[in-house]
Amino acid sequence: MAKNKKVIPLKEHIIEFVSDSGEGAQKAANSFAKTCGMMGNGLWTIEVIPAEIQPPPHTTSSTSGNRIRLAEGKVTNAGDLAQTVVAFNEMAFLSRVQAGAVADDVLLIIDNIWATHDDPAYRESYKKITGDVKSRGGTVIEVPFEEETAKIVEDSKRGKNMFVLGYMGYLYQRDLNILRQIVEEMFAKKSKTVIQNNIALLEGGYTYAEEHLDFRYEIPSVPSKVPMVVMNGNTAIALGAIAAGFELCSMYPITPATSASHALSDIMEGLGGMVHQAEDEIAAIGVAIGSNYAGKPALTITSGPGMALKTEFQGLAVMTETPLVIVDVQRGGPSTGLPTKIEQGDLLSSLFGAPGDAPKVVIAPSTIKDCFSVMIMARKIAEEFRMLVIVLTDANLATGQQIFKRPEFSEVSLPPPIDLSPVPEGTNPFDWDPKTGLSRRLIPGQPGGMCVTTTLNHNAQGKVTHDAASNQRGHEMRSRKLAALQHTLKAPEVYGPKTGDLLIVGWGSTRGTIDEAVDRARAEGYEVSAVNLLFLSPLQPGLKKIFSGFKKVMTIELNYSDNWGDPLITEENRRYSQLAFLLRSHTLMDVDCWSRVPGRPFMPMEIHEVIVREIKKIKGAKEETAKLVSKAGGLK
Amino acid sequence: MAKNKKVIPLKEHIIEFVSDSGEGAQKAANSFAKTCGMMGNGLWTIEVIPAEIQPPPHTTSSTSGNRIRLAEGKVTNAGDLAQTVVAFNEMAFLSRVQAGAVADDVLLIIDNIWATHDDPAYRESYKKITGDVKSRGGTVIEVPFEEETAKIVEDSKRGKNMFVLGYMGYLYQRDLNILRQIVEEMFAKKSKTVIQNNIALLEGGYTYAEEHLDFRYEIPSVPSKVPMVVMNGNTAIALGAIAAGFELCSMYPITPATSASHALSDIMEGLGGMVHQAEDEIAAIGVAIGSNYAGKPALTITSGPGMALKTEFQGLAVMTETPLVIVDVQRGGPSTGLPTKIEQGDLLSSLFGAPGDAPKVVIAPSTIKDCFSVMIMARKIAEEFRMLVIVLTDANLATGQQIFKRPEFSEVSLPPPIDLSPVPEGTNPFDWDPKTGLSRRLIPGQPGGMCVTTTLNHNAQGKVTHDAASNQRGHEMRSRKLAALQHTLKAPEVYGPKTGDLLIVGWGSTRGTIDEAVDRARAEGYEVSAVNLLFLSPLQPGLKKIFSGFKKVMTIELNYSDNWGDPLITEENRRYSQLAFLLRSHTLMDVDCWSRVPGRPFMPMEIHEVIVREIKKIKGAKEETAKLVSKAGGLK
Amino acid sequence: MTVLSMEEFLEKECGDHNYELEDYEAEVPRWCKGCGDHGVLTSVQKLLRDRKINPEDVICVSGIGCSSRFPHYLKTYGFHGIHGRALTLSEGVALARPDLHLLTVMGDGDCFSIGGNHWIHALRYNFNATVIVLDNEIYGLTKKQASPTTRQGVVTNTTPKGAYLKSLNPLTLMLGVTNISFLAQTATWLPGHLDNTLNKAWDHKGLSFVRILQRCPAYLSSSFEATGPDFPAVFLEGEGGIAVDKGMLQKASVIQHDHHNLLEAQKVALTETPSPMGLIYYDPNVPTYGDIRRRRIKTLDRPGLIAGLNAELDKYTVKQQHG
Amino acid sequence: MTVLSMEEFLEKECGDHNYELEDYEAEVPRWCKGCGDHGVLTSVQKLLRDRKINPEDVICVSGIGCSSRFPHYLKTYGFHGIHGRALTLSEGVALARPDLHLLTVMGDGDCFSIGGNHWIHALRYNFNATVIVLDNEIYGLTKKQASPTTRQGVVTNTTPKGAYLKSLNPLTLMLGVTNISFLAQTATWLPGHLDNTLNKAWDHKGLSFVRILQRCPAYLSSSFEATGPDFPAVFLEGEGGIAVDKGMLQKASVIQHDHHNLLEAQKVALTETPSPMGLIYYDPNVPTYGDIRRRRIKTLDRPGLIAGLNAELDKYTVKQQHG
Ligand SMILES: Cc1ncc(C[n+]2csc(CCOP(=O)(O)OP(=O)(O)O)c2C)c(N)n1
Ligand SMILES: Cc1ncc(C[n+]2csc(CCOP(=O)(O)OP(=O)(O)O)c2C)c(N)n1
Ligand code: SF4
Ligand code: SF4
Ligand SMILES: [Mg+2]
Ligand SMILES: [Mg+2]
Repeated sequence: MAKNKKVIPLKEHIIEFVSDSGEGAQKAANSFAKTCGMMGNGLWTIEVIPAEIQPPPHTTSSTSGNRIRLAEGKVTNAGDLAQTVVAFNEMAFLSRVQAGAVADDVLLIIDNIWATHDDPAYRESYKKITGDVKSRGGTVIEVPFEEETAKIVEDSKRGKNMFVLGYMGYLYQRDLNILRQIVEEMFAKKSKTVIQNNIALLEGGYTYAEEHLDFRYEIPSVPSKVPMVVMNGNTAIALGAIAAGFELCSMYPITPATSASHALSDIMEGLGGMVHQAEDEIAAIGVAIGSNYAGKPALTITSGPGMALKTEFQGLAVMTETPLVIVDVQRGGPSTGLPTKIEQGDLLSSLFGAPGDAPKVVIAPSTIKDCFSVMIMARKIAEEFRMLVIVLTDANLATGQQIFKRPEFSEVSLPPPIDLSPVPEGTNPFDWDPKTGLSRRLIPGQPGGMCVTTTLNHNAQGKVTHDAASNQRGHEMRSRKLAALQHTLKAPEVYGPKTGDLLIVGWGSTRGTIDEAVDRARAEGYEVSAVNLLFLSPLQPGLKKIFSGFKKVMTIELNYSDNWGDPLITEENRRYSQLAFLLRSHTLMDVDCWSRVPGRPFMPMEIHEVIVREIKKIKGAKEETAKLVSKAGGLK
Repeated sequence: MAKNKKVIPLKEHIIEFVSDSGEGAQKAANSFAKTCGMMGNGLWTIEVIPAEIQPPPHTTSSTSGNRIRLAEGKVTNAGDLAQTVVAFNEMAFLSRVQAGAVADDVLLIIDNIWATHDDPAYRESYKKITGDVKSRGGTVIEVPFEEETAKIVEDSKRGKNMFVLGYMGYLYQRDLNILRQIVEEMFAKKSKTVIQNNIALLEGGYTYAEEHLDFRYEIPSVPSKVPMVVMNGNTAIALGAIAAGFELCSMYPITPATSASHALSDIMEGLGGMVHQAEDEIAAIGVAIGSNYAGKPALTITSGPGMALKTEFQGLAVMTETPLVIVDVQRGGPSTGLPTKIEQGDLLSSLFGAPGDAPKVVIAPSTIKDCFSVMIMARKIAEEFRMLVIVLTDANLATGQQIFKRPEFSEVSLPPPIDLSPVPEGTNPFDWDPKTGLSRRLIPGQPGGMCVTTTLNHNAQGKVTHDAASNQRGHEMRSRKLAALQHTLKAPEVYGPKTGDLLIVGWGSTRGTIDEAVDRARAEGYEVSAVNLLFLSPLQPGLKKIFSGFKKVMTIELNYSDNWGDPLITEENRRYSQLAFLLRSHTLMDVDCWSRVPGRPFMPMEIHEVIVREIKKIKGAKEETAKLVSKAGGLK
Repeated sequence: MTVLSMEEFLEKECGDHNYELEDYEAEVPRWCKGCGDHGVLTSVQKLLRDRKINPEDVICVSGIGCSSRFPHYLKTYGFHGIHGRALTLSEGVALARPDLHLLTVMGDGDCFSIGGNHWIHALRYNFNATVIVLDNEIYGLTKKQASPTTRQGVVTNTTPKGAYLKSLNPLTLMLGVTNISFLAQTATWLPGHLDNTLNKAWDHKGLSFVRILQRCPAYLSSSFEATGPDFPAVFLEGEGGIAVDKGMLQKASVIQHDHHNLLEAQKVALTETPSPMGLIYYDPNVPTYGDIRRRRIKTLDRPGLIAGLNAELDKYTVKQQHG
Repeated sequence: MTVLSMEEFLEKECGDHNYELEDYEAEVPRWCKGCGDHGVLTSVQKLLRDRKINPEDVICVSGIGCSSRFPHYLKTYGFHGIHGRALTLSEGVALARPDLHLLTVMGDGDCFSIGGNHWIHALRYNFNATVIVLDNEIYGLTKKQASPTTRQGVVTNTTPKGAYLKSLNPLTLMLGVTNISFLAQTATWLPGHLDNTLNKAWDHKGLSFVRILQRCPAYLSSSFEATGPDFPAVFLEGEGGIAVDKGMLQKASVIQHDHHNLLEAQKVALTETPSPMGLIYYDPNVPTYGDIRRRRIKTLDRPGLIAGLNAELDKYTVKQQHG
């Protein structure tokens, strides 16, 4: 059969592996992805995880797995609808359909053990759901995964995933040697028998596919000449923190930030630092500030509810001008909200959370690669400007994996060693440069530098003052630093031409998706460009100029806004999405927004649809006007 | 001498009583003010308090006292420069000069004991400071307050203030009977001798003045026919809270909010409720929410750092739609900042403090009288809309005293009694009206209503849901309520004509000062009007329309903004004051701002100056344009 | 308030409601198979049924964690709050509604780590509530980080080379808090004892604190290694204490303990192996915060309140003298 | 780092600095006349002078309150933080800079009320610091509200009819916290004893907690009514404990106490009248958090760090197979 097999060439494909939580679809998918990476493909993976600890098995809420977007070239987001789904049961597949993640013409590869299961309910739902696929135009390939697994090992529940890996490896023409190597590495710490069994399963699946499939996919790959890495955003944050010279990560567990701390816990002690799990988020930030104050770079990592608890200490960092980096891995809010899911809901609370005037820097990396390098930049800004820097990532960056050029760094990424040299007595602890607000920190232990750092209003000597002039002065100096930083920034780059009908403005992890949608729309002739803002505070220069090149400017964000047309919503009460709100104030231009809170990344096709609709509206309005004008002309 | 005395008629006067902390100038001033109130004068008083517990005596940082602005008619703010200062020592007076609070032609009445004091430093500074007054054009009346007091009572330190009261009573033609009555009331709980001594001192001061002064002031008064009250804003908040039906005030001490809780502590148990001092601010809000959830109206009162700690629970209140009122008595920030002083720095943190999208109501009373009634409104909105309502007052309202019409209230101000009637089983805990987002709360104890209130995303049944549609729905419903409330609001009233050169927009306690400055400027022919916003979220309708009646719109706020002309500040990086920032986004109009953080209320003359300067700029620009136009015309 | 028919009234007020277990069952619990939380839920449901408590008269408040999902599975009123703050919400409920039964459920991280301040102060307030901590010695919901009660050396995701510190003994800490009135310990693998303990706690007026050692097979199957009879435990027996059913006696031995004696209690609490099970400390005479406060509050009808407030306003009223 | 001349070097490293008291004096303290805080400041300054400690080698961290103004008056490095959080900042300092001396100063509200969670966890971490609470049994800075240690019945601005609860005994609570290593009590009106206590605390490696009963004449002149000799106190004497100077003996009697015995300590701590003064509990063998953590940390130079990080990156590197 292997001989006259049809080979279907593809530029890219979106493949999902789904099972009940605990059945190992995720492991299979990750191995598959790693293989793709090693073969030189472009790659983006995202996790499909149940929102609960132990949802009932064989239900839609139990689905666990991975989506892999696999391509010939670079991939910047998780893409649209899944084209292939390999499912361990039909409910896992159904959950993906319900999430709107699956193409109508999907290829569903499914374990057919349920077709003949003892439980009539399972038989029924299996029949119904596979039937529905076909009637929507999809294809169903039934594979006796569990049965075949049982032929190879005793516990068919635990080994199934490796069989599936082999099967999919064959289908997508993955290199069997690489697959073997990865499986071996994965089980490296286990016994020989375990390794052998799993290799046997892998090969079993591969062979089974070879024997039963009459087609294979082919996705070419161009192995890169420079070293590449595959990792998720939280790992990139963790490694970036080390490259930046942080010696302490002080944290309290919270999803989806915790895995960054796990990554650091695994390696930091071996690299001269440590992770401190504090008793709560308030303590976590307090410890980090204490360490920074004393001269050792420390950061804290958290998510929404933790950010809320850190509010008071943020004010302290601002007032005392103690350098501090906070990473906020955004999740769905408000309150506990959707703890495992993505949202970009913390922009305004990062900017304005702390009472009083508390100027700070807010930056948002837009790719997993950026997560690494942004940490170096964040530490440097924090220390040079004696400021609080908030790094906003999100659940999508946190758990998504991308393949990218291995980051480079060197000693210049690291902070200078602690300076304990004596200072002339009377040196001021806040020796503000009146133009920039910058001043040099005194580090405890420096002879002659003894001074108090206080959260009360104070003068350059660090002494408490209550008079109007000194309070005004302190505020000015803290604010001025933001202006000074802003002067060092460049205008953001426009993705696409600098003029056109529509400009989409985004921030953070939506970048890849927006750019892809823009590409598609432009290919269809729509005049649309995009801009992604790395700096949210201060805003980069040149925005107004960029915006004025377009007939319409709108943000696309993964947070809430009232929609035009919603009941009661008018020009006067519409609540805009967070960046749009900011940009309206900043530019006084009528920046519109389209935003949603689906708890998952956007798909390029959704954004494409918005682009097309908006441009049609613009064109329509123009035609309307043109009509009116010609009418008016006709009347003359 | 009493016969041929000059009587100087006045419309109003600003009088300050200052002493070292602990010497009782404040008591004398308050009695003086009360007398004025009883005689039917308009009145505004503010406290002058040292920022520290025990500053060294006879220094500028030890000043304690009161400013009284006394007038024939209504007074809405603390006014400009003090015209009379009665000082127990010269340093107390100096501190007021340094604060920029004293007129050059001030009448200084001062204890001359320092002129001949043993300590040459005191003699020196007394001579210098009183000399300076004269050289600036002021008048100094030296009175041996302490010496005279010693003639009447043994402990001249403790009784001096009553002697001063008598003296000032004579000078301002206060009714001696009323003065006596007030002194008696003040010492009502003390022994007879104490009362007699103090009356003797009062009369001693009065007589001394009669014998030594060759002039008196006369400020007519028009006793009101309706009952009037004199109180400060924190007392008004406290009494308003009771009128609103709150049964629990759950708080943690913090300046300048605490005195409201003290007032409640004194009376609440006697009125069926209680004040609970929690272990921290987080607990304080948690207890209040627990009580509201269970059906008993509760509020929490705090200030900046406490607000910061309440951030996470604010998100909970929004997500669970539990009614809650928070009173934030704003003080100088960020962080500990200027804890005893005024600032309007918490507007944006109130609006945006909680991570995620957390729509809430923010209102700011602008007068002490409003502090009372706003509490009733706040509770009603909180319960009807199931929303978090933040009431923003400030240190100026908190400690300032005003005379105003005694508030009226009745049973309709109170909440309906707890409804524990059975509900049909299956009644939804979030039975959102899709148009308004409103729903009826179920109260624990209602048979058939058992349900879970959760901070996770949930559907109408209160069940946890993770899907995109339900998350979008929840957000919509919570946001929609704000739109529904906005539709019930009216446009704010414009103080002055609806068109002109300049419109000043303010919020909170600056209202009286701004209006007075506007009156003055208008009297001089400047076309300026003012608007004060009670609602900051949602914003009242009609703002854009109102603004478009003016050539320029600017806010005046007691918070920080970068100034035009400051180093490095450009159009692109200027940080606007908080309301201006909001209004720019809301209206897309070029709303400018003038704001400062002096830690004290503005004076009408300061705002007047800003108005005049701005209008001159506008006119200048016009003339410029006119010149250019005519020039251009000339060239043609 | 709706007027009830006489029949309904009798049923509600005087009738012996015979509730079934399922009357207290909401959705199917989503805890892992073998998770100790299941048994505690059942035990609470049995208690409510046996005592014929109206479901609407119970409020179950929790924080965030696996354990804090409790209210979702109990068909009473429930408040699933935020991490570490369950006791603050509970206190508000207790102050507002002494007519209702209050059950507070927390995890070890929830109560002993982030919630520590409210924990010690709640004990001191001694407000009326049954408070249980499901102590699995680990963070469950966030997937295996160290909690204060995680034993030294245990590998977790934040302590990959083993937890750094000796685990916190919450019992000795609580016994140091002024006003503690009820402290008991039991375990999820001692179902009979668990029932008896919860019943004793429910009867106490004041804050009855029950630490329940709870197995978390998902993340710390090793923690109470020898589940059941082999776990090193010792039952405390004392007059008016928690009954030890005969069947239990196979699981551990029994010692006599005077739960009214604080220093005795300290001594017992200090011993972690074997773990003391039963009533550790008990003082029914500590007044509750609610009682202390309510005793001082004047009861007023609405006109009374308005009159009272007017009297207060009188104090600030200036009677202007027309002269 | 500036290179020091040999002279400077010798002076700094080996020289016997003879500091004067004023070398540790910053601005004039702004506490009330008669406030107990003054004496504590002097005692600390004397300690630093007697031990010839370089002012730059001391960090004094505080929260917010009258007591927390301490760093402003001490000429060392100081961090005047936010209310209730001094111990968190201190812990960061302790982890970062074991080479410096760390003194943490808090008020009773600061530490026992809002700071309660950090308080218990700091004791458990046992990081290296001298921690003092200036316990005046009242909120001073905010002008007389009840603190947890305010005695029942005391009239304050939030308890105008008297504080509601029995006051919290911080000593018994602390003795319940696992890993407590040093607990002592003294009072501002026992200056000699105060000096001895601070010296003993300073010598301890780990968290030495000293509760100092402090008079607040402004708001609670009554609290330690019979200031001085009449205040009902009892000195604890034990081997290696805090010396009781002869002069002190007129002020109170002495009892023998074994400060190594936790249950003995509990018993002593429970007695509030007379107040135990001296070393209540002491265990020099509890490891400090810093030591535990640092022991596991690999020391690396910069190239070593970069190499190590590259090795980590290797794990994520896909060696693309050019096939
Ligand atoms: C403020 C805040 N911090 C952190 C979290 C994340 N979080 C959720 S549950 C949990 C701990 C769970 O452990 P535990 O309290 O022991 O309960 P268990 O799951 O073991 O029952 C944490 C840290 C959160 N939701 N909110
Ligand atoms: C978060 C926060 N809450 C409240 C306050 C107000 N506050 C300042 S000091 C203090 C308590 C002071 O009492 P204590 O800690 O006993 O110190 P003392 O003044 O008595 O020395 C309070 C409540 C604050 N500054 N910050
Ligand atoms: S993770 Fe542990 S505590 Fe949570 S449900 Fe599973 S077994 Fe129970
Ligand atoms: S108020 Fe009390 S604690 Fe504060 S400085 Fe004065 S005496 Fe000391
Ligand atoms: Mg747990
Ligand atoms: Mg105190």
